[in-house]
Amino acid sequence: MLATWRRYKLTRWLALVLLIVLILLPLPQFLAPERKLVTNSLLFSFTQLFMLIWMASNWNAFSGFTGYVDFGHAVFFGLGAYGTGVLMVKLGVPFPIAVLGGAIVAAIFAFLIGSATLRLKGPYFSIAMLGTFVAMREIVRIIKPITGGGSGLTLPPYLNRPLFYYVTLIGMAIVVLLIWLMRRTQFGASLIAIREDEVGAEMRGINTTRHKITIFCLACFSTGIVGGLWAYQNTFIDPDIVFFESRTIELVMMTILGGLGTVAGPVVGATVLYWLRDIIWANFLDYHLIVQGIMLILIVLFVPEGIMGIIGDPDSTSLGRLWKKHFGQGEETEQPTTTTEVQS
Amino acid sequence: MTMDSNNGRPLLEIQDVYSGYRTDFDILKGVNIHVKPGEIVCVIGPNGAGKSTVFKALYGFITVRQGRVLFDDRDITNIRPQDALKSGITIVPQLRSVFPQMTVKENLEMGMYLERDKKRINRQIDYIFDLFPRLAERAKQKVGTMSGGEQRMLEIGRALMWEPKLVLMDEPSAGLAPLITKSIFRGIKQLNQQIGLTVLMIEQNARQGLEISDRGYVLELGRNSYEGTGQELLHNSEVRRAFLGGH
Amino acid sequence: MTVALHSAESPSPARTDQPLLEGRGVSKFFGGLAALTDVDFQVYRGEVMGLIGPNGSGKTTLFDCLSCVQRVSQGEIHFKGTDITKFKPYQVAHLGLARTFQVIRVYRKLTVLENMLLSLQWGNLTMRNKFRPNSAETEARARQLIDFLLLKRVTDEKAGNLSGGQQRLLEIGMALMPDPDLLLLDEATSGVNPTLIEEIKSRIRILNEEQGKTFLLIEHNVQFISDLCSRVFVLNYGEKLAEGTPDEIMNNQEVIEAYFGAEAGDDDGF
Amino acid sequence: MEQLTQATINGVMLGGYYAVMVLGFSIIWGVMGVINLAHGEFIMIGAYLTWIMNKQFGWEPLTAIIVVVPVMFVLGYILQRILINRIIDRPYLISLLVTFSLAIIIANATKLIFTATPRTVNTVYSGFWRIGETSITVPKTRAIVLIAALIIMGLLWLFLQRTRLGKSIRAAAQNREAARIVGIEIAAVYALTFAICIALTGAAGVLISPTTPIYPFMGGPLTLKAFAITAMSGLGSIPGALAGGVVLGLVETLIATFVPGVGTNLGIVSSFVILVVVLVVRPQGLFGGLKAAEAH
Amino acid sequence: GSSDTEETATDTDTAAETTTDEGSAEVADAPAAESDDTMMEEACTDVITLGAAVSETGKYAREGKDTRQGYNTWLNWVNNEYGGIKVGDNCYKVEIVYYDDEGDPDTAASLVERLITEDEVDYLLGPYSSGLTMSTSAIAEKYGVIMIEGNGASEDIFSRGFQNIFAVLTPAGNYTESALKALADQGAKTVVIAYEDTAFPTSVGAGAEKWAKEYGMDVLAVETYPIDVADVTAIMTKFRDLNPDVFVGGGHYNDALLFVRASQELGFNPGAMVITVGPSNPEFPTEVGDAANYIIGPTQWERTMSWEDEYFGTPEEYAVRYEGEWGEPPSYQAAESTATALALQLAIEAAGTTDMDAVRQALFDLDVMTFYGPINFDETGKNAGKPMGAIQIQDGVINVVAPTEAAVTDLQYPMPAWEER
Ligand SMILES: Nc1ncnc2c1ncn2[C@@H]1O[C@H](COP(=O)(O)OP(=O)(O)OP(=O)(O)O)[C@@H](O)[C@H]1O
Ligand SMILES: Nc1ncnc2c1ncn2[C@@H]1O[C@H](COP(=O)(O)OP(=O)(O)OP(=O)(O)O)[C@@H](O)[C@H]1O
Ligand SMILES: [Mg+2]
Ligand SMILES: [Mg+2]
Repeated sequence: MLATWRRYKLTRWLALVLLIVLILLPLPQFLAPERKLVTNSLLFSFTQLFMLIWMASNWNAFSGFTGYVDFGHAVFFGLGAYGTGVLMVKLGVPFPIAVLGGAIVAAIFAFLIGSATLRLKGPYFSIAMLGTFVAMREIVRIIKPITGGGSGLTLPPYLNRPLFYYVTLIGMAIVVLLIWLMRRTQFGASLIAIREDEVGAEMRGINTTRHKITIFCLACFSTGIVGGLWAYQNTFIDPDIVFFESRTIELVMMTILGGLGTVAGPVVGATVLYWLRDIIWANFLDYHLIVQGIMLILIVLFVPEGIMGIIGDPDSTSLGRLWKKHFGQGEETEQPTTTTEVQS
Repeated sequence: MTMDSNNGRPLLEIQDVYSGYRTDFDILKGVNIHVKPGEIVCVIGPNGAGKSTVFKALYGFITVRQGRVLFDDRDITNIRPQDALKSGITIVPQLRSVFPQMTVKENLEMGMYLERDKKRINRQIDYIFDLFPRLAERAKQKVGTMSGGEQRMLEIGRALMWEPKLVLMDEPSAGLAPLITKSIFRGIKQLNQQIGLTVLMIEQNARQGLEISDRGYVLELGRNSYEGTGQELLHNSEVRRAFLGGH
Repeated sequence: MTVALHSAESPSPARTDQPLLEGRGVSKFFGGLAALTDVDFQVYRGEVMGLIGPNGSGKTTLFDCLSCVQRVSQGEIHFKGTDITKFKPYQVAHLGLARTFQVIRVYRKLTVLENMLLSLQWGNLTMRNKFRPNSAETEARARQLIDFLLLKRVTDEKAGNLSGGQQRLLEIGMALMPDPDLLLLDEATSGVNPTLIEEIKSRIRILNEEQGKTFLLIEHNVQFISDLCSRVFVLNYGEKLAEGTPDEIMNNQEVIEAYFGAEAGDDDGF
Repeated sequence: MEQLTQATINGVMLGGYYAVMVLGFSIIWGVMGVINLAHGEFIMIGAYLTWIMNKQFGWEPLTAIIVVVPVMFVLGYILQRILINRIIDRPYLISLLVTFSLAIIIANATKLIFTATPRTVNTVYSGFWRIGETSITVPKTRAIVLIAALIIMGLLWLFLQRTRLGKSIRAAAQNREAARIVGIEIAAVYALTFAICIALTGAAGVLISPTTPIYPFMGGPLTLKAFAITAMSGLGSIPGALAGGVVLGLVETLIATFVPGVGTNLGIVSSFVILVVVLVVRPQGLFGGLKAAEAH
Repeated sequence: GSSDTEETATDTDTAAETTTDEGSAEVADAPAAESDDTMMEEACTDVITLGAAVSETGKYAREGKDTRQGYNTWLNWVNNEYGGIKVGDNCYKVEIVYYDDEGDPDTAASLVERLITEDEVDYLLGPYSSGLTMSTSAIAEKYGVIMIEGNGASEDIFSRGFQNIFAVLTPAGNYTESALKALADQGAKTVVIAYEDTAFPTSVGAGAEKWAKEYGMDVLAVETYPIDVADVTAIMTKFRDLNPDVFVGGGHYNDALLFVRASQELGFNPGAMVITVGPSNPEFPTEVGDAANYIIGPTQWERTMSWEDEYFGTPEEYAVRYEGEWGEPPSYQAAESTATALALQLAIEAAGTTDMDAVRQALFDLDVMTFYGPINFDETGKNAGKPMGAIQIQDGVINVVAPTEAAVTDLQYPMPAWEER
């Protein structure tokens, strides 16, 4: 018990230090832009990573906690992007307000679609969301006058890398922190209860519908913000680049790799997968997708509880057990024992 | 009560079995149980003692890590479920195990899945319907819509379809109304006397279970701690106090 | 089978004439099958009532209707004077009704302690408190209940890894956790070790007598019913067969035939 | 009127194809609880095998079925043993991810072998029959596909209802534990089910080959369709698959035909809107299935 | 930074592309080792560095390879044969820094940014595909660095008011011009159009509508369909009932196959089928067989065309050179990439300085003939000078049939009905 606690405390300190380093990182940009200690493209890479972590955390906060696997989460990214884009291009709304508007569009849509689809169980919810995603892509294509149809929308180019860096870093940090706090509350715990046994949870007094819709809308709002930010920094959106199936899959993979339903899971998973993919890409070229596929299968099969799972409970994964068998000594995990305290 | 329990070699012998769900942790730590042909043997014990785990290890759902299981003088340690069935053991598990979308009749037919002789299957179904008239009434009902007790009857009936040499019953009376419980216990006894059916059962309804049993075991913390005839256990003050909620 | 009737003598405290829970003409149909037909019954504050009946007589279905898990086909249900016929299950829970399930429903991937913590009564929680971590008192209460149910050694074990009986005990703990006014226990003792059943019995008695909690029990354990209940309600084929003190019920010929079975060997059934 | 008739004919033929293409997916899901996102890739393999037979050896596409079915059966059997077997008892998310990765692997390996260039097969029965003096035509390839699809479905139905293996497949779908208890060798049943379904899926690839380009990434949209139709019509239900396929085919075709300009886009939207609506209104699907009520 | 692959191609580096990983970033900055055969040239001491993020992997891997080989064809020529870019009295050797954009807009954007800020390239060469050009051109614009490209045809790239993006290829809107003109000349009166609803085909479709009207034809119907469409029967059924003279289809190679199959299955017999992507691909007639005959397709460039310049000669001469160098015939993507770099070179030489603004002005002023066709950028950066070619498959052979100045045979019109072939 104590060891566990110490380990978590250490992780917390590490996280804080890392955050401070990340916040200070772009400073050279301002102090001495000509000294290329920190380049725009480095900042840009980080920005992308932060967005991934941010979105994976959103996805995890909903799907990882409630067990409703949203296979169309990219639809909210897309709505955020298009909401922002349309507000800026067609109505000339300034960016900060447009981003909020886009996120609100995403949240409202989440409320509407969630009210209907959140009654579905298991894979059916996933399919319904996937269907929603595909349908939305075509709808955006069809309503040309607003969205520009298949040709997309061109946003005013504003490519301030350090700014996007800070915005995404802080946004991501806030979201992760909020989720961390939430997990410790009754609200967060009841999301888990919904995942484990929804009917039971309902009968034990949890208003499951309200909880599901609340967290769904919050997560989608948050993803909508990311969509808006992405649209602005990419300067161009069209249905196929913002409503991109792989975007959802990517989030799912990252979360699983890190640890589904854990707060740190998406952060760790996104970071690891982001770098891992680059390494695979660089080393396997033509085969990289095949290698990546094989790697993902291995991860899912042998580390289903993710990296956090291994850290937290080595017994839960075959890899963890292997690790423990060969290298483990330290912590004695408390074993269940049968109860026979018959008489005092 | 113990008329034919002393003759012959044991039909089933569990020798010093170790087993569990995780690789590095044993739930069963040396269980020894034997059942002679034609006996009814009842295992009692506190919740979580490992009673059901014994059955799972016997029937090949989890692996035996140490020790042996002998049946009919053959070593059946870590046998596969279908082979256990073929050698004449059937099981009524603690948790529900019916095919909810199939009818009562189809469920019974599945009990004879390994049998190809249609006539024999039908004969056995008639026999089970005689045993449980309630099932005959509901022959065409989807099992998923039946009450808990009705499903329990069906499970027992299905286990008997196969005309096994040994039935493992994990709390057969759980959730059954007294009338049915009585008739099931009486029925078990009857089958035992008529066709020499051998039964190894787990019961929390320990009094009634031990009443009809020839012998009984008490299982605690993954080991058996007491052993004796049903009556002995029923009257052992230690056992009464600890496991029978005795007065 | 006639047993000394404990609770017949023990006074039922605070029994009032306003029923705590009342069903009027409750019927439930599944397609053509009538699981419940026109059942009228009342549970009064402060009593322990038994609900018995043969398998498939509609007991669990009645529980489902009372806790609004299933919508009644006809009839009305009132709880604490409120018409809850159209309520959602969680609303009923907020009103102070807790139940257990015949088919075990615990959060299999959460630990025993977490299971308990999650079962807190939600009606008493403000929105603000929902977003706050659990208080120390809550946890203390949870641990106390876990101790009582002899689950201490598996406090941090995942509920799905418990034995059948342990899961049942956990169910009871989860129902007790929110401190409800009315508890519906559906075969809470099936598969539980007899010694522990005695403990549960005395606990129920304490809760009832000292804290005025009301109980409605589905049981096939006759001893349990007759020891605890002040009144017993008998269902058969979805209809009320009898109602009365345990003594009356156990001597009721109809009930004996339909439920207990005659002492002397009659040969139907098996 | 003629346009309506023509659209209906086209829709029904499309639907017949959808139905046969969805079956393997639907049964695997129903029996093993595995949602096979590599489904479209197996269709693609079937189509490529057909293309090889057609281009290299000059076979008529449909005759390739005698090669494709056994090859795919073996492939399915092996895959089940080494991969799918490990994910059967896992949460469905796991099966989604594993099969999705499998899809990526298959598609990219195909691309390495055959390049991304789309291929087509050539038949002697391209062209159409004209109905009387009208402008209504019945495309020969599609009509033959429809007939073959119906035959395959009929055989499969008989198999599931009449044979022991069929019965054990249904039993395994309902309760694995119980199936093991009554002596069903669950691993063997799963392996055979998977192999049969993959063979069936390969056959769907043969059927589709004359009407569509064959390329490494053709699988994704097909899987999506299969996903949608299965969810709409109920797991493992053959009549359901037929009805669901035809409904979807008709809706897509009718909307595409009668809405000018964006009809084809709208057809796609509407099929997913219908999917969502059907799911929300009737989550068990329109026709029940292996896990829901089974018609006899 | 990310570990994108990187390479430097210089005169010494003509072999198949060497790929190294992150550690090799210095290679880009270090001057390439001079090899002996360059000694006869008077050594140019100055260097102009060009940067390009081009797909090496990902969905555009194939086209990306053609693009690189096209750029490198020019690079080898300019360094080894031409003797460096002549600016006034000076001569400059050229280096190109390549990155792999993986076909991903985010990656492409990041790499272009790196090319500008870290590698400090002088000018940028475009990536492959309209989408990637779209996102990367914004970055070039932000930094005021010229990006000249040959592989992003979508009109939207040029409607953003950017001053730094130039494209040598005929923009999408003009794809069907030559074909429609030729058909109008043959007496075609009515047109139906179907296109995939994504950026590039949309531009093609809008252009087709415009040119059809321009040449006096009636547009009877316009239909769109989504990406990855699997069935176009409904569209073709509608068109069949309209009985048009010309069918125009815009989309991907797959769609071309679908159009041909569907019209064959349904008995849809227009006088001509113009399909944007597909017919000009040599694999198309092989795959489709006889049904491919009479199909018309636009083409940016064919080796049989009759343009000519003083640098690479005729298209045929260019193709021979390319084959010698890379062991495979040039695709039009390769040719337009070579032309892209050539146009930049000519503008620099015309400007007489490497100053960005002067070169930009020179590009706007450029009006030259090349092996790829005329190049003349309008005020948006599009090449307004070059007409699109059109080919027709005749007995399984791809022949250029329009425009007249580039044609090798006559257009066959109308095509016979399917039943009669
Ligand atoms: N969803 C359903 N569909 C159809 N019939 C049902 C359904 N649920 C219950 N039934 C039927 O209603 C009757 C009453 O069932 P219920 O579960 O209430 O019985 P019970 O009294 O709780 O029995 P037990 O003591 O065995 O648990 C049974 O005959 C059962 O078959
Ligand atoms: N699937 C499982 N995984 C891990 N541990 C398990 C599992 N099933 C049971 N256990 C553990 O094994 C021990 C014995 O369980 P078992 O089910 O054999 O008890 P039992 O004696 O049958 O109890 P009961 O009378 O309550 O049914 C328990 O402590 C339980 O926690
Ligand atoms: Mg047990
Ligand atoms: Mg019940």
